[in-house]
Amino acid sequence: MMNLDEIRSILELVREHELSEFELERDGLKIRIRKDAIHQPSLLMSGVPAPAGTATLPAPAAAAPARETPPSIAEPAPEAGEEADYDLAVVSSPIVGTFYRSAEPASPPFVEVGETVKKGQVLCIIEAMKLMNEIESEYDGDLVKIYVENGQPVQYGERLFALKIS
Amino acid sequence: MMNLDEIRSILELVREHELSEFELERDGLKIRIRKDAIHQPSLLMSGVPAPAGTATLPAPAAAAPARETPPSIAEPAPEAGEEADYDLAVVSSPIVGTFYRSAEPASPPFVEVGETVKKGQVLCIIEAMKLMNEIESEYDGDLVKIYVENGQPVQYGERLFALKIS
Amino acid sequence: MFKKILIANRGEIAMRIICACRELGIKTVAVYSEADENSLHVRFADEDVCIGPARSTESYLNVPAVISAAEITGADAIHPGYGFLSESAYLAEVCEACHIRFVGPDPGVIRLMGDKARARRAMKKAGVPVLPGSDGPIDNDEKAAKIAKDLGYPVIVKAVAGGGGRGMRIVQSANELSQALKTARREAEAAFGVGDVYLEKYVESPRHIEFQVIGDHHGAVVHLGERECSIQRRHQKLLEESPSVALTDKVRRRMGASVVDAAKAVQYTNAGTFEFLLDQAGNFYFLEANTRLQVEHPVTETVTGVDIVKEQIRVAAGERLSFRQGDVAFNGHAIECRINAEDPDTLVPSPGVIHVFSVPGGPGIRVDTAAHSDCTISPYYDSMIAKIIAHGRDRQEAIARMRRTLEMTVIEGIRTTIPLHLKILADPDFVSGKISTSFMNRFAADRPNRLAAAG
Amino acid sequence: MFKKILIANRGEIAMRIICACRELGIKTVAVYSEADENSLHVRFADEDVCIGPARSTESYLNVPAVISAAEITGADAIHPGYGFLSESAYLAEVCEACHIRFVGPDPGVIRLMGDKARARRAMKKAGVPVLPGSDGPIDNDEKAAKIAKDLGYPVIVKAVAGGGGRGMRIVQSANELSQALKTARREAEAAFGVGDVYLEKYVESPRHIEFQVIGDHHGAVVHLGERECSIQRRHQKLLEESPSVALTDKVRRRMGASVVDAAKAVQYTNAGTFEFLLDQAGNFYFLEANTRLQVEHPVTETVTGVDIVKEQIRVAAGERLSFRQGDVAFNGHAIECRINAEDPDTLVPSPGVIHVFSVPGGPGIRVDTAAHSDCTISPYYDSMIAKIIAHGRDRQEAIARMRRTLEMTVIEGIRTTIPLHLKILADPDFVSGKISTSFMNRFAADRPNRLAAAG
Repeated sequence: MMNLDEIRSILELVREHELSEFELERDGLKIRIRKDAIHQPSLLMSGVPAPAGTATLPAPAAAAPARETPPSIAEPAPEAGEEADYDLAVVSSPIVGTFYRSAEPASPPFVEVGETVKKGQVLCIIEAMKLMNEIESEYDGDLVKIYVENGQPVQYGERLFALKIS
Repeated sequence: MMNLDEIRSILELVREHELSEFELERDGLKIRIRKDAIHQPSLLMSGVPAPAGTATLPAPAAAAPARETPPSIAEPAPEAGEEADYDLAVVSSPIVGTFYRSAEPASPPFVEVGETVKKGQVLCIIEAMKLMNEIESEYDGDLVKIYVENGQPVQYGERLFALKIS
Repeated sequence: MFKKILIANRGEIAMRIICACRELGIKTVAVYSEADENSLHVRFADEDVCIGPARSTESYLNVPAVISAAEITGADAIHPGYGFLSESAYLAEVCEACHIRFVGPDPGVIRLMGDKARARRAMKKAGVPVLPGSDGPIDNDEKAAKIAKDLGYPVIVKAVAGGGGRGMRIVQSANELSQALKTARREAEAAFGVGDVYLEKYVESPRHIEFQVIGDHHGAVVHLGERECSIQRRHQKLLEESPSVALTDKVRRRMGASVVDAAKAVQYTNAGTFEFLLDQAGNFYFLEANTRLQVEHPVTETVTGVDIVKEQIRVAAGERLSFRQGDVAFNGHAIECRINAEDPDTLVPSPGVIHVFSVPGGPGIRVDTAAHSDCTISPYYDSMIAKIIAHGRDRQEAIARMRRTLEMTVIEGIRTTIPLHLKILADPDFVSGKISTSFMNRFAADRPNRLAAAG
Repeated sequence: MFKKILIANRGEIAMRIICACRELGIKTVAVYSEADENSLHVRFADEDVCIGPARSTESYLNVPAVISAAEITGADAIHPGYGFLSESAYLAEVCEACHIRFVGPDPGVIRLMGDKARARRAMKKAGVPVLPGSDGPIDNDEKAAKIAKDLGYPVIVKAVAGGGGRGMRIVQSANELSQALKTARREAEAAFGVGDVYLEKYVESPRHIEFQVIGDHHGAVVHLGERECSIQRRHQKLLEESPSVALTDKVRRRMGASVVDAAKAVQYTNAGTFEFLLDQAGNFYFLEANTRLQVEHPVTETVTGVDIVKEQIRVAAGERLSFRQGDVAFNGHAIECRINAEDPDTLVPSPGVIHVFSVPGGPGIRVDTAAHSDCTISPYYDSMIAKIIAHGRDRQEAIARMRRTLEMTVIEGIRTTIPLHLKILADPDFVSGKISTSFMNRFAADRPNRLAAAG
């Protein structure tokens, strides 16, 4: 596994050599760095919402950094300001639909932040075409974050939960 | 398995060889490097003649390396395989027209390669709109090259003579 | 009128539908696979929903994902474009059940026309000439031999569920028949999951002529003239034009009226195309009907001035057609070239990054594309990256405009079919209008060892 | 027909002329300044000649260089485009002397129309209504005061050699007159080298309407209808359309016939434009004639289907016009937006490198440009980088198409006037056709402190 120091060294090299792209893949690891050092970041490539349109759904680039390896569990990039000295897993939505934290409006949520969940435990429901799809955890761990509000629409690959893997 | 030193060595090679892209894949490993150091040469930018058209005049990019500082005397870049340990000056055409090496068809040329010329001496005539324009040398020196054949059309800034400045 | 349309497609046709919606003041929802995250249709739709991974069976062909995307965004209609789910009676039915309007004909009509044998019978009943052939699937070789003999060789074996040349075999004589039936059934089974095949009279070097129709939900059906699509390679259209030089005004009116009658007979609504073979004696035979927008719709839009996509949306919303047959006038000549990301010689797809994309415009040139400089042509989908449509006062002017446009088009980073199009446009037979579906054979014949050499 | 045409211009209009020549099978010669070495017109011409440094007086305006370039390449005609030498009677004369055909009217006609006062007199004589005014330059203030009084204030002082708003002053009352004459003379002297000015009745909030004509060397002159160019800023046209909502068919026919008569009276050949003011009472007054191709010719091409540039070349070669007045039909509505490399608010030119250039096409959209991704917009020349022309069945459709095209156009690296165009297209008065040459004032008035704040 690559550690932060190694990443830092690679970033130094990228800067030093004025690279615009760097990609390294080896078993279980993939790193991809892209810099638009010279070119101004192009609107055509960056997926920035069009000035004329207004996205009611979160922009995919911003909302789903774990998009590269959906549909289920992926290693998230450590976020700025967050400690990342433990292994995190992100549960992403395998389908398009509406996210529900409980089986029925009146019922309590399947899970809450801080709870320990077991592999196979139902985390939420995604409703698609009137069907209720139960989304199960693929890991044992502690639930550290819920990204989506109850009743909110989710896209394919959108992240739902973060788990600290035990 | 690749370590940082190996990556560093590869990056050195990329720099040394002025590569814009480098990709290496072998079992379990993939590395990809991309540099946009300047712009990648694009046909739209490079002035390569259009495939459909045929230029009867020499392509300006190829024919006139001294184009940057016309209209008269410029220092040429040393050409591959040429010694350049003395000062060269290139006389370029200040106007569009037809190049003549002598005042009349029957007369001898104004100058020949190997001759020493004086500042103000007439080197050739450029005919434009039926007018004969005498082109004078701005330097004292030895004529080392005549780029254009007698009777050939010349563009603005096209190089005519090279002088070894005395 | 609709407030929000979900576009269940990608690429240039998704852009085309966004254009139509913007002109009508309708909001749009783009759906996309992970491979298309940076596509223009995602950028320019008002909303966007990722519906699955790159593989189209899990994204663009995924009916539950498309319907869910429509539901979570509150879209009140779905435009399927062409390809993908555009001729899915199932999607049309689910839309009905979910109270989402499907921009296309009713599911029953899609199903009818999707079954080649039933479509043939329906057209025959409506008085449209069809190719002589077996009136339905053929299940035994003896019966096949008798029918083939009655039709007279050559005959063609075709898959009932067919398209794109698969499950199709030309049979020159009786002793080839049994083998051909076997192969065609196997191909059809593999390609469409249904092995049924039928027999038809085979027409040598015919022209492919198709009529564009559009109908509303108030019983009006209008035709927008024909398109000639004889320039095909492996049953894929390369270049289309309108009008066809093979049709006189009189024949156009007669054929058009016959198509309109047939469309009315099956209660056709929305846009559709009726394809015909025109044999060398001038006889027309119905081939099949496509219950969707066609790739080549721009040539018809160009000569008629009718915006077919906007009209589709209007009639789907229940509006009456904005024009009558008498209002349709044909103005000049239009040619479309499909620019594919393919090696023009080996025909091998050429996906990759387009570094430079510059298509000159000028008079009479329309460009439909979702490509641009620094875009990526994905290997997952159709290789068509742009459609260039040239309009001229006459065919000669349209050809000249297409030629100079292709000559001045710069697409770098991938290979395209532009050199092949330039060969076609320079061909004396093409220029004089002497074309048929065998036209492209000459370019293959020029290189007899092409595949061998490449292999 | 010509074998080779030299194009004495650059940018989109050089590309436009290359398109026309390629369609006609004529070889082309591009001339270029050192600043334009990598331009598309150089790339796509068959030959190219560098004629001087970046400054246009030493290159594109350099008659000896242009003529020499034609001679060394053996070009048999010169197309001047618009701007630069396009209205140079001198170039036309030198061409005549050198037996090179000038694609434009005869030098005498260019000279006549270039002198505003003489042009006015010629038009008046031919029965075309002109604005009441002094019948020639005014040399003393007393005479001016008398004429102004007769005309009734407001009046306008104009440079005889004028254009582009220079040497022009509106005078609201008698006590301002003397000062206005002085200023206008000084401006005219500085701008054109000739200080002569004349007086005209000033029309408040008129429409700018112009008629396109084309004549051959066999006495035929045909008009191609009008263009409305009222959307101007500092006397520079921003957006043009055809037809004008202010003209009925009857008025169009009457005006067109009157323009054709006047053009015949001065033995006009090749393409030309007769500009008029239309006052609020519906009266037309001749303003001036432009003896060249106009920037905005595409809107006329779009609604008539006539390729004006090819027609120019044909008649210059001595051919007869390929159509008669009765053949000219007007089809739908066209709008052109000039996309300039300028800050849309401060109006300051914005040269530089365009990193991304992507103009979506789709139905009804024509793009004339020499720009592309990674091209450089030079500070030396005109700031117009592209013309987008939208065609629709009616004005509403043309506006909707222009809007969605501009909304989806991506030009990065420089600033453009697209946001300003979008404001115009969204303006209720513009949409309802209530426009005049004062229309753009509202956008300046919206920002009273704009320049102060920017300064």
